[in-house]
Amino acid sequence: MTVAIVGVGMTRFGRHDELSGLDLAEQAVREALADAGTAWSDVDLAVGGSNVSGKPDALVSRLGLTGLAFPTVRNGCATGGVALATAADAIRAGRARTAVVVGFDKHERGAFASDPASYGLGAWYGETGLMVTTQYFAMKTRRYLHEHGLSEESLARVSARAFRNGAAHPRAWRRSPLSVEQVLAAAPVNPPLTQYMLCQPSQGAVALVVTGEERAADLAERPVRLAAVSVRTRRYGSFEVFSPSLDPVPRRSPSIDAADSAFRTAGLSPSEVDVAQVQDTDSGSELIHLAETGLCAHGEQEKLLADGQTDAEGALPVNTDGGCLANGEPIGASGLRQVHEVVRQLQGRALGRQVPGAPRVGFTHVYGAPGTSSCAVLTLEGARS
Amino acid sequence: MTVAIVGVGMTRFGRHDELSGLDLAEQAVREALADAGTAWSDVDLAVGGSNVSGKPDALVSRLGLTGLAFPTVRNGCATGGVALATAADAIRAGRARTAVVVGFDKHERGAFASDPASYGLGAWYGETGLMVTTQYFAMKTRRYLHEHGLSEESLARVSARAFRNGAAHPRAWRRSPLSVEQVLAAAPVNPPLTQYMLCQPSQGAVALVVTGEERAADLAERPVRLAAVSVRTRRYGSFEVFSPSLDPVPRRSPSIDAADSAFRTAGLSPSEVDVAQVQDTDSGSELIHLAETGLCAHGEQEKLLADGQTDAEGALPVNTDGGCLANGEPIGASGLRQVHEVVRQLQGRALGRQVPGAPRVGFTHVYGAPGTSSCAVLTLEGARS
Amino acid sequence: MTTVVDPGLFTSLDPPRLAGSRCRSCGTVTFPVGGSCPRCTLPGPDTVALADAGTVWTWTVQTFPPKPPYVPPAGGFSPYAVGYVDLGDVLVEGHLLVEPGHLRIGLPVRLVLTPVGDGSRSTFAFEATP
Amino acid sequence: MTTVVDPGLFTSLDPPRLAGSRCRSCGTVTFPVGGSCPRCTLPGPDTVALADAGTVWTWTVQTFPPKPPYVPPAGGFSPYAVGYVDLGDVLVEGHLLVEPGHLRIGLPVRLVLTPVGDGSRSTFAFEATP
Ligand SMILES: [Zn+2]
Ligand SMILES: [Zn+2]
Repeated sequence: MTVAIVGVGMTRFGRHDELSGLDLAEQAVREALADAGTAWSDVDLAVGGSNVSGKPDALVSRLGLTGLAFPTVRNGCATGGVALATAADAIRAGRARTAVVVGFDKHERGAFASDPASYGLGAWYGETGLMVTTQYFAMKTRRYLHEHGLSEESLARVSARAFRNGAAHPRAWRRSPLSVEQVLAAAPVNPPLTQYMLCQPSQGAVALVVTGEERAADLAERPVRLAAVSVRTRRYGSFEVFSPSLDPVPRRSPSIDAADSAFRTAGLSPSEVDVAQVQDTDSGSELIHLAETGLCAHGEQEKLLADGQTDAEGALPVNTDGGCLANGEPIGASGLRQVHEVVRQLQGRALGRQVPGAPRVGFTHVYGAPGTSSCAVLTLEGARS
Repeated sequence: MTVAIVGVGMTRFGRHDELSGLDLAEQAVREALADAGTAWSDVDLAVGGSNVSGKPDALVSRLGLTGLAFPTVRNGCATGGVALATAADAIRAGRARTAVVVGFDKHERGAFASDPASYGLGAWYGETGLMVTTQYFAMKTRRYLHEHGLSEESLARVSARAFRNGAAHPRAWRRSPLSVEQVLAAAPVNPPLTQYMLCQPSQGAVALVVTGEERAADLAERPVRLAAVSVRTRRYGSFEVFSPSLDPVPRRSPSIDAADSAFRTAGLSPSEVDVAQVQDTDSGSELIHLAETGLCAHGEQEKLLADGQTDAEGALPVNTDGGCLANGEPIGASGLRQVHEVVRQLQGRALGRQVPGAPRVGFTHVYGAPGTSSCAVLTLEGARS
Repeated sequence: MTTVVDPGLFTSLDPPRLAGSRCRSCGTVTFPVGGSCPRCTLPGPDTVALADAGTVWTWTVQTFPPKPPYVPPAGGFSPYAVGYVDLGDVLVEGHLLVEPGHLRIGLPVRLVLTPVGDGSRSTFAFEATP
Repeated sequence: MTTVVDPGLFTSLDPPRLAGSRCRSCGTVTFPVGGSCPRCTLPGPDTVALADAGTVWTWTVQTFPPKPPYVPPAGGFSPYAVGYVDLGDVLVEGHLLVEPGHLRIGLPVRLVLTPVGDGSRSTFAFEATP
């Protein structure tokens, strides 16, 4: 059975000093239900994801004690994709007809702290200052630039486009555009990554209403088909965060496998994508993920960015809502924010920059530690394929 | 597509000072794979659950970086049931062929501590000493005994049978039988519940190998069919833990809904169950759950227990491996321990007391905070139905 | 002046009355005050003063010190009774200032304030109606 | 006598050599010593001394103090360089005792010990080969 997204809801991203994570989640779910023109009492499954902001199933106290099933998933940055896949499976398996997927988080300021033991590492790794996510992004980025002849200007162009898109998006956190020069001149947090090339922990919630296709036409004017959602963990050789050692020739990122699986399942190729959201926890990650998911060739990013092809009006619009760079990362919400943006783009009702020309094929990609990626292909009903 | 369990693995429950939660999980998965006669490389989905002992997907570093999807679920005491349902859905939806389900936890000594905010409660609730799980069990039990005319001896009989079964089970934590008199005379932790009527946090891991039915015959001599697995949250009026107030007539436990849904889906009635595992975080909970799941009538428990009908040789064998009372509760593992026991009972290879007469229909029930229950009906292939 | 653990729990302190929510649609009463009705989800319930007397609906005794965030009395932990009290419209959970030997389902009780933690703040409790 | 953050990281301390695992089946080398091969999952790899010199494979500078469990130096945090060093069979992550201006991919480096935290213990690091 084909599964479709028939309603979306999203809070503003950024800081919400007066609201709890559950407050944000409730707000997103209510908006998604209203968007689908349905009620919580009509929902028979909810899947929730939050890394640090409480138990998603506590939402039943606010939304209605209807007795529905409410599994919680927890897969770091890949939580949104895993939640969507879990709901889609339950619909396909006949265990649910109408599902809500909700992701939220309310992180405090500053970099994420990590516990070595929960990654199976010795205490020495944390004590000596190696257990820092942004170090990993920086080292992976530097090597990638070196191997594929990309410049630090490309990193800055990713950020500048993200902030440009964020400035146009009413729910984004960072609403001020920044020039390539400003990005390059900012504090070098973990060189080659400057302050504006790294996303910050933030706060927000996103919800989707998902149904089987036979109900979808009742609930949405233009339901968006979930043509595929794939989740993959790393294979040997992947260059992952918190790795005291690596294979001499790192390769085989889970993003490659998840994207390949999603495109195969959907029967579409990366070249058919009209709008893409790829994980941009940092500018280097976006560059890497564009190629790993097949949206461009390794090394091609330099020209794509310099030519503005990843802008909303370009040939390959990327992170049209500003991505993690402009929205920050509430871990449980980021993956679903991507889906929210793609659904609205395909329906022609983007809140920020609308991709022109009636886009029909969308793509989302998240990647999280330790080595999990989730990719989805979304199509407008009646899409070419 | 029907889903079957083709392999089971389980560590000893209790204290494992030298092993981490991930060590325990690895051990359980390896045993389950060996039991199914298959290899990790043949598994294309794993679903993990652990409340406090790290990220289940970190297991890929130990078992093999094969790239499989590895969602993590987290639903308190209902984690095992939710994990099993998630894996079964993925198989039915065609997203996986062979799945491993693994639950584990390594809790430290003493009662569980809870954070009011994560339950949407004010700080006052914790500060003033109302946020104690065992208080809830005791108050719910006292009211239930009062309403249905049950004695405190019945509570003690539940414990005595649990410890009797635990004594016979080589992987149980509590291996010494206790008399009804000893249970009643023990320290009154939260009266009417004494020390031996309450389970303790403990440590352990369980894993299952699950496949679609067409593969099942290749992997197991006697595959056990997952005839149904249902998850339900509370409806209004349920008497739940951490409730500052209740409806004047509490009713509608999620256990009632989850069991009803599971039996309907399986096309079987509670009277057809040959062996049942029901959540016994305390003796009172077992009494309540026996009736809520439909296995007996409210008030009938007194006679069932006095007559030994819930023993392995009785008409309604219950918690044949000693349940939570004799195994303690590693939250992520308990629900799957029940499935492990039922699978082995139906296959005629129980590690402890074997139910005589070739049992063919098994039932499992977990219940966790805040108000989630998961029930499963398991049948031996070729079962009457 | 009485300092309580959470002023939002009360409509008044002298005499103490608990603040609950009553749904404008289905009449469901809950404690403490909430933003919506748990039965029908209607937002914006009325805040009402709950009855200040009722009967014990169930009870237990907390014999061991809870883990934090519980704050034990300055003089150290001693066992205390808790229970749900039937106030007619709603059952409310709280401390019971009743000798364990006298505790029984159906016992008439009334609302009082009682010091908790280091003694500088009070919470609500129920004592046997004289 | 040198006290190191984790003796299990080394096969010897004077001169320092890192202890890795080499799979008996596929030859994959990993650091630190592990119970099984991450490539083929075979348990019981051999413990081997890794090469004590190599070249910088990638690098960055940690300009802000990490959150705990990081232990800053007694004198307070100052930025430090980290990177992966290509030791032939394996890339190993560690501190780079190289002036940031001299850091580059391909720079030859060798293994040394360097004090960390309050200075009472050492960890491994790489310095430019003279
Ligand atoms: Zn109402
Ligand atoms: Zn190997």
